[in-house]
Amino acid sequence: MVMHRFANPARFLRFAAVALPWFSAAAVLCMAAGLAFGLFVSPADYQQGETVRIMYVHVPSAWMAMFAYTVVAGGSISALVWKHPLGEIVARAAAPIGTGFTLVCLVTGALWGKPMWGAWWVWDARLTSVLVLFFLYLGYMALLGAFDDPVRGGRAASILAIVGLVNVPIIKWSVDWWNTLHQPASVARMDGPAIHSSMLVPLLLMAAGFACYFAAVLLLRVRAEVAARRIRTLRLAAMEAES
Amino acid sequence: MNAFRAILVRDLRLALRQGGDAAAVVLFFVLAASLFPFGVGPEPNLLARVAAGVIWVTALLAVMLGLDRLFLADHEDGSLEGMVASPAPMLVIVLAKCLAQWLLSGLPLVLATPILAIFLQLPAEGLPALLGALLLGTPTLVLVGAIGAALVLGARRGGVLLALLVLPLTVPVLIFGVAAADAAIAGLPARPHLLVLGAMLLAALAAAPFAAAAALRQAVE
Amino acid sequence: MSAFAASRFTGAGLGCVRGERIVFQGLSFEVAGGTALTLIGPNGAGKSSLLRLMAGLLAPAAGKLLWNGAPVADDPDAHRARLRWLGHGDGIKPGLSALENAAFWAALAGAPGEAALGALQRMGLGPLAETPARFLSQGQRRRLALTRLLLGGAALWLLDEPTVGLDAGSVAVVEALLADHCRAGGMVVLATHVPIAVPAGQVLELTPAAVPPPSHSPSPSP
Amino acid sequence: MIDRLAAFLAMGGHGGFVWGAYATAAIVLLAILAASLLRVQREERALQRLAEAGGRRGGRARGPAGPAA
Repeated sequence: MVMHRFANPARFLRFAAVALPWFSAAAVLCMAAGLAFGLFVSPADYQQGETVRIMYVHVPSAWMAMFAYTVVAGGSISALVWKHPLGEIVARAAAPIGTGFTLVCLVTGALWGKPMWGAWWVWDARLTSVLVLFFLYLGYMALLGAFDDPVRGGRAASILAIVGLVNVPIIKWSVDWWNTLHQPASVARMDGPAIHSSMLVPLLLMAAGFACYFAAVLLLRVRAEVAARRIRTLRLAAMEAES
Repeated sequence: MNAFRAILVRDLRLALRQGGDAAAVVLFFVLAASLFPFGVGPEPNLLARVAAGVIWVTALLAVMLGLDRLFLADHEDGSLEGMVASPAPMLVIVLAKCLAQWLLSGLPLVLATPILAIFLQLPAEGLPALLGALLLGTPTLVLVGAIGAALVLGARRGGVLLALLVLPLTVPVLIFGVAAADAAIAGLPARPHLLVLGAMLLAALAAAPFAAAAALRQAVE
Repeated sequence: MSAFAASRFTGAGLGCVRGERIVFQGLSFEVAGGTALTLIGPNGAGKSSLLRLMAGLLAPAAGKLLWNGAPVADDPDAHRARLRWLGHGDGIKPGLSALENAAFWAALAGAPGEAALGALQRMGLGPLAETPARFLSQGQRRRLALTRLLLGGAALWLLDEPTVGLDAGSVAVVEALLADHCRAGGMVVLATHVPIAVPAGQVLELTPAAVPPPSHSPSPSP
Repeated sequence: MIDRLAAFLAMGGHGGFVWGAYATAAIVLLAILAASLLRVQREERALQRLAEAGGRRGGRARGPAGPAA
C-alpha cells in the first residue's frame, strides 16, 4: 500500500493532457452541428410551432444532469469502497457541472412550459424529479464545504452521494405516481409530440456535444483539484520541515 | 442484546429527565401546523383540502428538527467514540438510538395529530389513515435523518445542513403519506398507500443503519 | 482480577494519514501480556492517532496490527471485545447517576449489571453511586470514567492521557489500577505528557518530524 | 433578406422563449467553463511557484522538493 498514493496521479495527468483537446473539439463540433440542424434544418412542430426547438437544449441537459450524478456517485463509490484516490476528486469535480446542467434543464423547462401551458412552472413528473435532483446536488456540495478538513468533507459527501443514488429511482417512481394521481389526463405531458426523425438528429448531436463538454470540463476541474491537493501536501511538508 | 437495551434506556432516561427536547419537537409540530389557518384563512373546506398535507409537512420538519442532537451530545462528550470502540456492533448503536429518537419525537407527533386534525378541519374518515401513515412514515424519516445527523457531525452549520441533505430523500414518504389520508377521505382504500409506506420503512430499516454507521465511523476517526 | 492468557499485541510497518498529513509511517511496536507501553512525544506527533489505530477507531493507511500473530483486521469484533478505550472525553452523562453511567458501560462491554457497583467500589466511588454525575468533582468524574476499564475483563487497555487534570491522590489511584492490571497479565498502552509510574514496560517516543517530506520521484501511481 | 431574418428571429412569436432557452444554456455552460479554466490556471501557477520556492530553499528543507511532476 503506497503511502503517497494520492501525492501525484501522474498517469491521470498524462491521459488528461491527451484527451482534453479531443473532447473540446468534439464538443464544439457537435454543438455547432446540433444548433445548425436544430435551428435551421428541422421543421417546426405542427402543434407547438417553433417552441419545440427548446427541446434540443432542455432534453440533453436533463440527460446530462442525470449522467453527471451517476459520475458523482460512481466516483464516491470508488473512493469509499475501493479507496481509489481519484474517485473523490472526480466526484467533487463533476458535481458543479451536473448542477449547471440541472439548472439549465429547469430554466429551459420553465421557458418551454410558459408558451405551452401559460405557466412558468408546471409540476410535471420529469421536471419535478429534476428539481429534487437539483436539491441533491446542492446538498452534496454544501456538505463538501461544511468541514474544515477537505478530506473529511469529501468522505461525508461521498456517503451522501451514494445514499442519494439509491434514492433517485425511488424518488422518480414516487413522483411519477404522484403526478398521475394529481394530473388530469387532458394536459399534454412534458415530452410533447412523438419525436419526429428529423428532430432526432439535432437532439442527439446536442446530447453528444453536451457529453463532450462535460468530459472536457471534468478533466479541467480534476486537474485543478489534483494541483490544489498537491499544494496542500507541499505546504504541510514545508511546515513540518521547518518545525 | 443488552447493549441495545442499555443505549435505548439511557437515551430515554436522559430525555425524560431533561424533558425539554421531546416536548420542543411536539410543540413545534402543533404550533407550525396551527399557523396555516392564519396564512390561508380559516375557511373550513379550504382547510380540509390541505389539512393532511400541512400535517405531514410540519411533522416532517419537526422530526428533522429533533434529529441534529441525535449523535451530537455523545460526540461532544466522548461517549460516541467509547461506544464505537466497545464490543457493541455499530448497527445496534444506530438502531437503538433511532428507536429512542422515534419514541421521543416520532410517536408524540402521531399522538398530537388528532388535535391538529380538529384544528385543520380534517374530515373524520381521513384520520385513521393519516395516523397509520404517520406511524409507518415517521420511523422512516428518523432512519433516513439519522444518516444526515451522522454525516453533519463536526460540520460547521450542522442543524440547517441536516435538513438540506435529508429533505429531498423524504419526498417519497411525504407523497404516499398524504396520499393515504386523501384516499381515505375520498372513500377509496388507503391500504395500498400504507403498504408502500411499510415497504419504505422496511427498506430504510435494512439500509439506513449501514450508511449511518459508515458516516459515524469516519466521524469518530 | 481474572488472569489473562499470555498474549502479544504487535504492530508492523504501521502508517497513519490524517486529513492529507502523513502522521507517521513504518512504525512498529510490541506489547506482551503483563507489560505497559507508554507513548510520549510532542503534540501532533501521532500519539492519539496511534492509540485510535490500536482501538480500531482509525484504519491504518499501511501496515498491520497483530494479536498473537493473527491479523486484527480479520476479526475486528473479537479485537473490540478484548480492549477498553478511554479518550479525552469522559463519556459521562451529567443527567445520570454514577451507577447508571457505570451500568451503561457495563452493558456495552457485555458485563453483568452487578459488575458496575463492584467497579465503583474498587474506584472508591461506592458511596457516591446514587449521586447524579453533575455533582462529581473533576477527579471523581475521571475515576468514574476509569471504572469502564474494569468492566468485561478486557486484556488491552488503551488510555489517552488518563491523568490529565487529576490531583496527586487520583493519579496514585490510576497508577495502582494499572499495576494491578499488569500484574494480572493484562496490557496497557497509554499516551501521556506527564510521567505516570507504570510497572514493567517500554517507552515509545513519537517524533513529528520522523517523516521525510513526501518525495517527488513519481512513485508508482494507482 | 431582412424580413426573412426578422421572421427567423421572431420564431413564430415565441422568439423570447426559444432564444431565452438557448441563451440560458450558453450562459451557464460558458460560466462553468470559464470558472474551471480560471481555477486550473490559478492552482497550477501556484503549484509551480511553490515547487520552485521549495527547490530554491532546498538546502534547509530536508529532501529537496523536486520539480512538480
